[in-house]
Formats: sequence, structure tokens, C-alpha cells
Amino acid sequence: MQQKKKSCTTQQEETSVSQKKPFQLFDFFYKYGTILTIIVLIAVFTALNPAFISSDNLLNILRSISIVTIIAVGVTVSLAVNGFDLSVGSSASLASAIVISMFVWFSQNLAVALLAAFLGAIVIGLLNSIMIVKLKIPDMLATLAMMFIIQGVALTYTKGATISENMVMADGSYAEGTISPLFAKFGQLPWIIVIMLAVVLIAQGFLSLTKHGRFMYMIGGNQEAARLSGIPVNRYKVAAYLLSALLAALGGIVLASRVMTAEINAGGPYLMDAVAAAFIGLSVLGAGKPNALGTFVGAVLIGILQNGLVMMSVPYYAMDIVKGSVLAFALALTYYKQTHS
Amino acid sequence: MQQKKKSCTTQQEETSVSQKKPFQLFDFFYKYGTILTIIVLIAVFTALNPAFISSDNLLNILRSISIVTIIAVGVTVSLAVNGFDLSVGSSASLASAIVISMFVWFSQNLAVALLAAFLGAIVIGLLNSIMIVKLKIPDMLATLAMMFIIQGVALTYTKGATISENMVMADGSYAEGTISPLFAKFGQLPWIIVIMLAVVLIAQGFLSLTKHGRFMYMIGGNQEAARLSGIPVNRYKVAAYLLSALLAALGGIVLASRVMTAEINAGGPYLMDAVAAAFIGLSVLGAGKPNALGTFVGAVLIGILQNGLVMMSVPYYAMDIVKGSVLAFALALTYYKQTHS
Amino acid sequence: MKKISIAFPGVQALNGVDFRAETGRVHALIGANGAGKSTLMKILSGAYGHYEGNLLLNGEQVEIRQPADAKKHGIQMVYQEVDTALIPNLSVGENIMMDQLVNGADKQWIEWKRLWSEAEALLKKLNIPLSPKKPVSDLTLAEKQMVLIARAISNDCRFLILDEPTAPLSQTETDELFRVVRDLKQQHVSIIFISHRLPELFAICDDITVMRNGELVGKKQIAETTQNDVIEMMLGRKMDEQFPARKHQKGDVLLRVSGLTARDVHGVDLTVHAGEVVGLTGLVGAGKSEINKALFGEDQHTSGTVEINGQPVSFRSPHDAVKKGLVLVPEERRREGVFVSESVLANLTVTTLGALAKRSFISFRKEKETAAAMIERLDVRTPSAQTKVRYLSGGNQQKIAIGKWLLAEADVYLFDEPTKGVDVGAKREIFDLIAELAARGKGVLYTSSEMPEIFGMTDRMYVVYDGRIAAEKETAHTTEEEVMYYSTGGN
Amino acid sequence: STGGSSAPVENVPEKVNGEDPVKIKVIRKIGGDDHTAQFLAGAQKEGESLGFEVDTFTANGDSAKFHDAINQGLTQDYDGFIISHGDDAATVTEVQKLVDAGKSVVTFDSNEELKSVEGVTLTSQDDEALATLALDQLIEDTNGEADIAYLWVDGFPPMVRRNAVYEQKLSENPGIQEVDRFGVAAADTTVQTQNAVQAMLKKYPEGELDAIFATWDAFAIGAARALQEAGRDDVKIYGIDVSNADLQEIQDPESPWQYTAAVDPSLIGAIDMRILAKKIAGEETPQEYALEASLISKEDLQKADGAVNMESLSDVVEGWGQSDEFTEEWMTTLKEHHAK
Ligand SMILES: Nc1ncnc2c1ncn2[C@@H]1O[C@H](COP(=O)(O)OP(=O)(O)OP(=O)(O)O)[C@@H](O)[C@H]1O
Ligand SMILES: Nc1ncnc2c1ncn2[C@@H]1O[C@H](COP(=O)(O)OP(=O)(O)OP(=O)(O)O)[C@@H](O)[C@H]1O
Ligand SMILES: [Mg+2]
Ligand SMILES: [Mg+2]
Repeated sequence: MQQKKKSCTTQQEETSVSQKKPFQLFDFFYKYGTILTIIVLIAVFTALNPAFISSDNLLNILRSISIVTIIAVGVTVSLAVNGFDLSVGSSASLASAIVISMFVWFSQNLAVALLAAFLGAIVIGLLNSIMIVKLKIPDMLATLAMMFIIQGVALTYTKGATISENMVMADGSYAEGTISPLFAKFGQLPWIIVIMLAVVLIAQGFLSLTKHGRFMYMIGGNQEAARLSGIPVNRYKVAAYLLSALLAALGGIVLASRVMTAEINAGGPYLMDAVAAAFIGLSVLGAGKPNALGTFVGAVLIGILQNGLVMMSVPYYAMDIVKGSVLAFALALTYYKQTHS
Repeated sequence: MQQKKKSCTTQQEETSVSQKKPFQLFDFFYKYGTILTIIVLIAVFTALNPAFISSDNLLNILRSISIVTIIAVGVTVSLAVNGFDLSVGSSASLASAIVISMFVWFSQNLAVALLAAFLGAIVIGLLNSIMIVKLKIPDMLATLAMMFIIQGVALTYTKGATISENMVMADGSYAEGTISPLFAKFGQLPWIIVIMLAVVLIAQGFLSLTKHGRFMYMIGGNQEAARLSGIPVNRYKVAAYLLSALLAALGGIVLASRVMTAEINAGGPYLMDAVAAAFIGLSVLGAGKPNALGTFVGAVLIGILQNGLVMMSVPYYAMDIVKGSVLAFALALTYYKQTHS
Repeated sequence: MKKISIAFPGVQALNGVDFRAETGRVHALIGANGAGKSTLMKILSGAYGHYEGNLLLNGEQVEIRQPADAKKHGIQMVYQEVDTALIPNLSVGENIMMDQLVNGADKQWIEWKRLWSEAEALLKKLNIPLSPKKPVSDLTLAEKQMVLIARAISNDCRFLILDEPTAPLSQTETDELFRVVRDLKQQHVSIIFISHRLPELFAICDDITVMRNGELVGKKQIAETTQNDVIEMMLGRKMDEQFPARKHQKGDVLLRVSGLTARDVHGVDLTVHAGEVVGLTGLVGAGKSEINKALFGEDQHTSGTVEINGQPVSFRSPHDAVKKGLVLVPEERRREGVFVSESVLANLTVTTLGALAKRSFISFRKEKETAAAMIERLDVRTPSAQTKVRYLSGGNQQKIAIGKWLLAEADVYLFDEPTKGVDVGAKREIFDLIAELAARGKGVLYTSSEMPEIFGMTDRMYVVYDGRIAAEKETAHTTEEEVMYYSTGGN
Repeated sequence: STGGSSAPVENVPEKVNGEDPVKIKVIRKIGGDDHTAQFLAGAQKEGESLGFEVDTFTANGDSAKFHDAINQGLTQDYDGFIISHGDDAATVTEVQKLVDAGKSVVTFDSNEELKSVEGVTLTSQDDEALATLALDQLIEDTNGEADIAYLWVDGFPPMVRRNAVYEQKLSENPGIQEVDRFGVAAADTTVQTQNAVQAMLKKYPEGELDAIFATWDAFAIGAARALQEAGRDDVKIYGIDVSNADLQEIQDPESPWQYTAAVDPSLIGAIDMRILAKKIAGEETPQEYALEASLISKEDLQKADGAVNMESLSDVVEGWGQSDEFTEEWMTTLKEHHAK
């Protein structure tokens, strides 16, 4: 009988040899669809305008995706525990308002300003976790409600006004604080890119190399099984939402540093792009799991598209068509596999 | 055996008697949490300003939620097959652009204008289904890509301008068509409410009373099992995305009729509210499944909040806080149940 | 365990159960589907915290309210519904070493090398030819089961609870498992073994506890009892013959398959006549399920011809197959057979909604009646027709998966391992149903790797080896040895 | 974008008359509204008539994307930039970079600090004038005694400037009482305003509200529809800004929208383009320029025969959409040349 088993195995191998070609092709697309699309896009854009590949422009692209990437890595962490944080955009807005207001309204130093912004994020993360873990509200709903609340808090805090140096205060006086010059560096080259890469690498290391990251994936894969093996599921979920809020805040801080003012709802538009990047990243290198590197690749894809289209002077109103189509194409490459079973 | 059966049943009854109180209370909240919140809100707002309960104002509220509700019912249908249509907002924008342009640019009659808008929706629905059913792109991603594409198409079609009667065309001439006066009725009382209620009731009947609705829920519950039970899964998924696009288009048409112009991306903001309404609706009456009536109740909750807060002169920037908090509260009431198992 | 009681909404699952297991012995736990075996063991392993009663370990009272408590006392459990305990998107290795990762030391970093090699060693110890790097989502049910066993023995393990571990296993794999169980017994591990296969229990266990309806009915030493006694205790009545008497009444050819080729299926020819029960047997992994699925139109790349009632048909999907009168009761019930989040009612009527609806509108009265009749007929243990299938015991879920097709009037029925995890009483009921179908002139293709079932139920059989038909035999004119010979590649 | 001058035209500055067409990039932070469409169309039309190549971009309110576009433009071979709505502090640095790279820059409704950047022209609608025109009319019509609702949103420079005028006028006219306010800036501002004003009207029955001052046409149009839906004719609307859809609304005999103060958005685009052309040509340009505002009244519109739109508005409002400001002779020559 033992023998039979073995013969069975050999045969299996044979089968897979005979079927290797089509399978490998699909596997290849699944793993490399996104990366392939990126390569094709770079080739096309460079052919159309050699300036595209200039190091200046490549830095432009990296800079342009850095905020999205940072926020998207936060989304990735929440996805890892099979959650979903819709409040990241508004968390970024709030953090940007807090950090700039600390400088401008209260003349605080860099450390205090950053601390305040991150404290805000911790509160958000905790509130999200309480709703999800304690009150058992489904994650999408809880963070949706949170999104509204944070938006309102940010608006109330700023009284709906843009915060900038020398702004007119409610009492008619001028704001006297100045923004730390060191802070201004965060949003500039090369720091903005360094911060992004650091976030991506640390998150990737955390998720794939530490046991905490594994536990998060385990919870995401099968929460009940994770609970039964004694993983403190709730604690890790709280951690995931905290991380997600903290990264969103970091994104907001970098955004604030980049524009040196805090506009109302400045972080709002990042939600969609961040979600798109994280989802595209799911399949990168066949990971099949939310992962920070994949998310980065997803953001790169979106960034290259955006940059290339602007460079090709595609009318702004047609840009979304191309963006959407290429996205669909990359996704189709990735997900179109023969259906087995 | 028969006998044992009976004794088993009796035991059951005993248990449920002993545990009746706590369980009923939680069940009650789970089923009626949202409705309870609505009643409390109505009471509070009426106490603060009796004009709130006037029939005029109640009609105002119904009118204000009608477009959201129509679109949200579409989302509900996509949720029923365990899908998710993120492209509804942009579909609504496109439909509103098509219908108004048919009148204004091409001097078409009502039937042609409506047909054109619905045809657009059918194309969108089919494209969505192809991506999801044939190319196996996950629904959120496919409809996200679609959202970008439709947005771009709508912008390109309108050249980024609002379409209105007598507008200046690209070639310097004036648009000569007029909007059908019958069309204008759709967005007015009582028709706008009639349309909404008709959509809700028909969708509810379809989902809960017909076999097609049941099949959609079964597919949503376990797609593989549904396929193996002989349900033509793909056909129903296509139907769901078609319905979702058609309802989004209907929402866009009613919107166009209400404002009598087609603004760029006018439908965009409805996505969030529609999703919120559909999700809140999940739990209404303990359905636990996406359902049209629940979605309607969810929209009513949001509409009452919005209206009541304006009436109470809550500063607009604080409105989101209250809106988010009440949402969270309703959700907590609904989902906070003792965890058994 | 003393005076253990537990209730779920609508059911008193356990009612004052006393249970004892001694170290260094293998303890059988048996009872009809829904008797409460899994629930009792889940309490012991800490999965349910809201029970009443006391747990004693070596005479001392212990408090087990969550999984970690149980693990602390060295209690390991392999769950019946394997998918509930595995992480599908992670590798075999990670799934095996999960507990080590969770409890192991205060190391923050994962030592991948060690993880792979330890997982590999465990797999070797169990003789499982699996790569630790393979994702669990690609495994067969049997492989998943083995992964869970590997996980359980990777721990400090003083009590090992195996909840129907052998249901998806082949004889070889079962033997392998028994070897491991005996090893563990030598190491003074107490093993609690749940199974519906009585011969198996008598082969390996020392003691046996029988449960019925959430209560303990008796405890015996294996040596002092017989299989029939146990069945009687379990069912509360005498068991009739295991298989129903059938008259072989062969009609015209209903199903004719020739040259069926698909993934892992190579040129299969077979026929099923009206009124006939045809067996499809072979070892686990021989490709029986694949043949069933290919026949049912599940595989998109199927070639070959299929005729029903002499009419050539081509199935592009199960939907086509059902329309043409061919239905399948799939093997993996939780994933493929039932809708766990839907009610018993909705599950039972899903295949016949068309007949229960007038102009698409469902007649709820008719639906209720139909479902009630089926619940009665199959003796499904459920608090009500509205109960979600998730809350039914494993065997009762299987009854639902079969029941839904009994309502649909098809010509040919494919059953893929329909008795897996079903108690002996219910098994007989399922056999009766199949016999009745055949008596009504239906064609039945009965897939099973259980020899006794194949011999007890079928008129004719095909032996599958490596996706091919290795032999066709009249049941009356063959022996288990001959079938075994063909199913192991002889010809 | 078309263009491409082959042979040099006489009497035209060399810089705008070369082999390669002049390339201009118009970058606007806000988008998705009619004002944007008209502004961009105005700039593009004017530029192309001069034989320039004009690319347009809007960041739809996303500041970082707006800055990305500027940075990217810097790496391409544009000669000049029109930057619209760059109200954040970082715009100043970015524009400084553009100027340092030798690009000509004209800005519209952007950060005041840009004054410190050498060679850049700041253009704006005359927001003070816009607000003053509308409010003075309101005060005159009500004899300085009215309960009004204020539709305004903070956070945008033009809004801040309009608000300043409003607060001043309110303090000067104690008879004008603000009883309520509302305002959001979103993609569906009109509909949200419509719903909000509806709720507001419940609070102030007939006689308790006399007028609505809407600082943005999206507010005005929403309020107008709400009043019409409620069948109220006792409240008058005074607004700012105009679009084709607005004109449509105002011309409705039932419309409560009485006056709106506005600058032609496409004219702003055109004038910005002219200033930029002058800069590229190396001519003298002012540091600041505010476009003049006009008051459009419902009465005038109704007197006109036939429907009035943005194009034919010039027949009704004197000087609308027409301005010869910054038009040089060589521009006319170039236009004639490229019209051929
Ligand atoms: N989480 C739950 N919620 C509600 N009812 C439950 C739950 N778990 C078990 N039950 C009920 O408790 C009873 C005992 O179930 P259990 O799974 O212990 O049976 P079992 O003896 O293991 O049967 P099988 O042999 O079919 O696996 C059943 O009636 C089942 O429906
Ligand atoms: N998801 C899968 N991925 C890869 N190979 C698979 C998968 N499922 C099954 N196989 C392979 O297909 C063949 C048939 O497997 P399967 O277990 O279905 O056979 P079977 O004869 O039906 O056994 P059983 O007794 O379990 O019903 C085996 O070689 C198995 O390894
Ligand atoms: Mg069980
Ligand atoms: Mg099988």
C-alpha cells in the first residue's frame, strides 16, 4: 500500500509536468501581472517622452505616491486581520490639522506637534477597536461612522478654515507661531521618499518576519481558528487598528509638511487610492495576502499612470478613463486564471 | 425515536423559558435598534422644534432621502449576491448627464432620453459583470476601476461642464433643446417619493418573495454550494450588477429631474450614504441580510438626522460628528449582543 | 467532567453529563448525530466557556473557559469541521506550528528555517507526503485532517481529542493514524476518539462511552461489550440489518458516459441503468470526486460524451446538469453542500424552488410543508426549520445536503461519500433513501471508499485508479480482495 | 491642443514667435465645477488663438496632486504656467522653483505670499467688489431692515475675503440680522444646500426670513430650488458667481434669486493667458490684478428677449465678458495669423 501511494505521487508529478505550460503561464500572470503592467507602462511612456525616465521624474513619481503609500500600508495592516479601515482618509486630515495647528496656533515645537498628532491617531484607533472588538460592529460600518465623526471633529477644530502661518484667528488677531523648518523637511526630497520606504520595509518585515505579523494573518485567515489556538485575537485587532490610524496620521503629517498648511478634509481623497493600492497589492508576487511590498507596487502602478498621463497631456477629463482602464487591465491579467474546481 | 424527539422539544422549550429574558432583550435591540434610534430622534427633534413633525417637513425628509435610497437599493442587490458595487455613484452621474444632454443637446423626447440613460446603465452593468464573472476580478476592485472609467467618460462627455438649457456649446452655438416638463415631475413631490417607495417595495418583494431573490441570497451565502445546487450563479450575478447599475441610473435620472441640470460628478457623493444606508439596513428587523426595507430604514435614519440637525442650527461643521455618533450608536445597539460561542 | 450542561439558543445540547477518561488509554466516544459528542469535547478543549458543571484533572478541579486554559493542561483537540481550525491562506508548516508560534517562547522573530524543518519532521513522523510550504487552501480534506493531527501532536499533549478524524481518511492513512495513536498511548497520553465507524473503535479503543440526546447512557470497557450492544445503547433500540434489502431490477440505460476526460480524469467510460445502484470505489485520492465533478459540469475543460436516456447532452455547468436530470451530493458538505448561514428550510428547498413558486413567487406555505416533511423523513435533529444550518451537528448537515436533492425529481443521482460522518442509525436511513430512489427507477452512482458500503449497497461497481476506470465488476461476483487489488493499481 | 507657428509673423515679439509653439500649462487645484470648466476653456481658447499649445489639469481639490503636477511640469518643456487656486503655503515655494527655472507664472486666487516672488502676477476676482455689490443691493432692497440667512463656507481665500465684507456690512447695518447659516463644500453642494435650506425654511415660517445671502452660486442655486419646492416667494436670494445653469434658474419667473454678482470665469482665463503671453514676450506686467465685477439682476435678464446664457449675457450686462485689458497689437496680429 505504501507503494501505491508513492506511485500515485509520481504520477501526480507527471500530470503536473504535462500541464505545466498553461499553468505556469497563468501563475506567471497572477504573480507578475501588476509588475508586467508597470514595465509596459514605463516602456510606453518613455517611448512617447524620454523625459519620463529621467531620474527627476522618477523621483517625482516616488514623491507623488509617498503619502498614498503610507496610508495604504495602514489599510494593508487592517486588511491583514481581515478588517477594513475606512477612516484613514479622515484620520490623515485630522493629523494634518493637529500638527499644523500646534505650530501655528500654539507655537509648539516639533516633538510636541508630532506627539499631539499621533495621540489623536491613538484615540481614533482605540475608538475604532472598541466599536469593532467590544461592540462587535462590523469593521466597515464602525470605521464609516468613525470617518464621519473624525471629519466633524477636524472641521470643528479648524472651524472649517484652512490653517496656515499668519492666519487670522477668530478674535481677529494673527496666528503667531511658525512651522518648524525641520518639519518642512519631511515633505521634501529625499525625506518624503525615505519615510515612505522605511514604512514599507518595516511593515513588510513586521508582517512577514515577526510572529505578531503572522498572528495577524492567522486572525485574518480564520479568526475562530486563531482564537482557538490561543492567539489573543482582540488584542491583535486593536493593534491593527492602532497601526492603521498611526500610519494614516503619519500620512497626514507628511501631507501637512508637503503643503505647509492644513486644509479641511485634505486627507479625504487618499482613501480611494489607498484602498486601490492595497487591493492591487494583494496579488503581487502571488502573495494572495495583504502585504506592504505589494501595496507599494500597487501605489507605484497608480503613480506611474498618473504621471505618465499628465506628461502625455491627456485632457484632464479623460484621465480617469485611462486610469480606470489600465487598472482593470492589470487586475484582469492578475485574476484571469483558468478556474480549477 | 418519535418519543425522544418530543422530549427533546420540550427540553428546548424549557431552556428558552429560563433564558427568555436576556435573550429577548438583546434580540429586541438587534431587531429594533435602528428603528428605536429613529423614534428617539423624532421625539427629540420634535420636542426641540414642533415644526419637525409637520407633514411638510416629513415630506421634505422623504424627498431628501429618495435619491440615496434608490441608489442604495441597487447597492443592496449587489450585496445580496455577496458583491459590492462601488460604481453606483458615477453611474448616477453618467445617467444624469445622458438624460439631460438628450433633452438639451439633441432635443430628444422623454422616452428616448430615459432609454439612452438606461442603455448606458446596461452597458456599465454588463462591463462590471464581465470583469467580475468572466475575468474573476474581485468585485470591489472591478467596480472601483469601473468607477474611474465612468467618471472619466462622464467628464469627457460633458467636457467637464454642467449641462443646462441654453448652454453655450463647444462651437459657440447655443443648445436649443428643452427639458420635457413631464420629466421635471419625476423630481417633484409627490412623484419623487412615489418612485422611491415603488423601488423599495418592488426590490423587497423581488428579494424576499421570489425564487430569484432567494437564489441571490443563496449565492451570497455560499457561491460554491449554490453552483452545485444547480443555480446558474453567473447569470444571477450578472443580473444583480445590471439591477444595481439600472437603479443607480434611476437615481441619477431623478437627481437630474430634481435639479434640472447635469452637474459633473453629481452622483459621486451618494456612494457613501448609499453604502451606509445599505449596511445599516442589514440588521433592521433582524434580517441579517441585505434587504430593501432595511436599506430604506437606514436612509430614513440618515435623512432624519440631517434634517433635524439643520433645524437645530447645529453648525454645519459639527454636523458630521453628530451624524457619525448617532450612526455608531444605532450600530452599537444593533450589534452589541452577548457573545455566545 | 462532572455534571456538564450547556445550552445554545433553542437547544439544551448537554444535560448533566459525567465523563471520565484515564491516562494511557484510548477512550471511544460514540453517539448518534447531534448527541453532543463534539460539544462535550469542545467544552473540554475550552472552545465554549458558558457551560455549567465541573472539570477535574487528576482529582483536582480545574477551570477551563478558553482554549488557552485547555492548552495549559495539555489538552489538544482536532476538530471535526477541519476548516474551522485551519488558516487557509497560510502554509501547511505555519498551520502545523501554529501553537508553537503562539505559546513558544518570547521570540519576536519567526525562525523560518526551524519552522519548516520541525513541520517537516512532524509530517514525516505521521508519514504524510506533504510539502510544509504548500498553502492549506490547496489541500484535500484528508490532507487538512492530517495537518491538524500534526498540529495536535506538535504540542505538549496529555489529552488528545480526535473528533471523527478518520472520516476523510483512507485505510492506509487510518492505519498510519492508529500507529501514531498507539505511540502516544505508550507515552501515557490519554486519547479520546470520536467516530461513527464501530469496527475502528473496537480495533483501537480501550473504553467506550455512549451518548444520546445530550446525556450519557453508559460506559463500558471495549473488551466487555459488542458492537451490537453499543449500537443499541446509542440508538435506544435494536439496529436492524445495516443495509436494506434490495431487488436488483435493472432497466434501460439511463446514463452513458464515454471518454470522459478532465483534470485528473482520463477517459472514463461508465453506464448506469434505471433502478440500479452503481458503485464508484477506489482509494482516497484516486480521482473519484473529480469524476463526479466532471460529470456534473463543474470542470470547464471536460471532453467526452455523456448521454442521458439516450440523448447526448453537454453540460457547461451544474445548472445544465440539473436541468437534464443529473444531480450531485458533493463530498465536502460545508464548502459545497450546504449554506451554513441559511436556515434548514432554505437549504432543503433550494433545488425545488421552481416547483414551489408560482410565476417566480415562492409559496411560503408549500415551502414550509415540503421542508417539514423532509425534516421528518430524514429525522434531521434541528430546533426548528428556521435554525441556521451552521448550528446543526455534522451528521445532520450531511442529511440536509442529501435531503435537498431528494426533493428534486432527477433521473440520475451522484452520491460522493454520502455517509461520511453519519451515525449508524442515520446511515441506514440514507441507505434506505438510496434504495428507494433505485426502486423508483432512478439511476444512482454511489461513490465511496468504504468497501462494506459498496458491497452492501451496489449492484455493480467501477474501481477507480489514478483517474481511470481500472475494472468493472458485478458486486455479486467479486470480493473485497479483488477490488483492493484493482484499486491499488493491479490489472 | 493645436498650434504650431511655422514661419515667423512680423511685428511680433520673438519669444512668442519662434519655430516651436509656446507651451503653456494651466494647473488648477479645485475642479469638478462649472467655474473651473469655463476658466480652463477661456484660457485654452485664448492661448490657442495666439498659436500656443495649452495643456490643462485640475487636481480636484487634492493639494499634493496639485503640487505633483507643478513639479512634473517643471521637468517638462513648458514656457509658462497659470496656477489657479494654489492657496496653500507650499505653492509659494513651488512657484519660486518655477520662476527660478526661468518659467513665466501667472496665478489666480492663490496665496497672498506669492507677492514676494519676483515676476509673478497675482490675479483675482475682485471678491470685495463681488460681495459689496450683492450686499449693497440687499441692503437697499430691504431698507437696511431684514432677517437673513447666510450661506458661506470657510477655508477658501475667496470665501474668507467675501466673509470679511459681509461682517463689515453687518456691523454697519444693525438692522440686518443673521438668523441662520449653513455651508458645505462637497461634490453635491447644491443638493445638500437644497435639503438644508428646506429644513431651515421649516424653522422660519413666512415673515421670519427676508433674504438669503449666498456667497457662492452652488449655494444660491440650491437655496433657490428649495424655496421654489417649498412654494415660498417671501424670501429673496442675493448671490455671487454665475454659470449657465445659474442663468437658467434666475430667468425662471418663479425664481427667488434676484441678483448675482459675478466675473466672467472664461474672461479670467483669457486675461490670465494674455498676461502670461506678455511675460513670455518679455513685456512689463503688473504684480497684481483684480478683475472687475458686475451685478446681474433678474429684472434685466427678464427684459431681454429670448433666453440668456453666458455668451449672450454681454447683451444684457454692460461690459460682460469683454475686456481689452492686456491686449497688445501683436496679439491681434498673431490671432489673425493663426485664424487663417
Ligand atoms: N454553536 C451552537 N449553537 C447552537 N446549537 C448548537 C451549537 N453547537 C452545537 N449545537 C447543537 O447541539 C447539539 C449537539 O451537537 P454536536 O455537534 O455536539 O453533535 P455530535 O454528537 O458531535 O454529532 P455529529 O456526530 O453529527 O458530529 C446539536 O443539536 C446541535 O444542533
Ligand atoms: N484542490 C486541489 N489541488 C490540487 N490537486 C488536487 C486538489 N483536489 C484534489 N486534487 C488531486 O486530485 C486527485 C483526486 O483527489 P480526490 O481526493 O478528490 O480523490 P477521490 O478519489 O475523490 O478521494 P476521496 O476518497 O477523498 O473522495 C488527487 O491526486 C488529489 O491530490
Ligand atoms: Mg460532531
Ligand atoms: Mg473525493
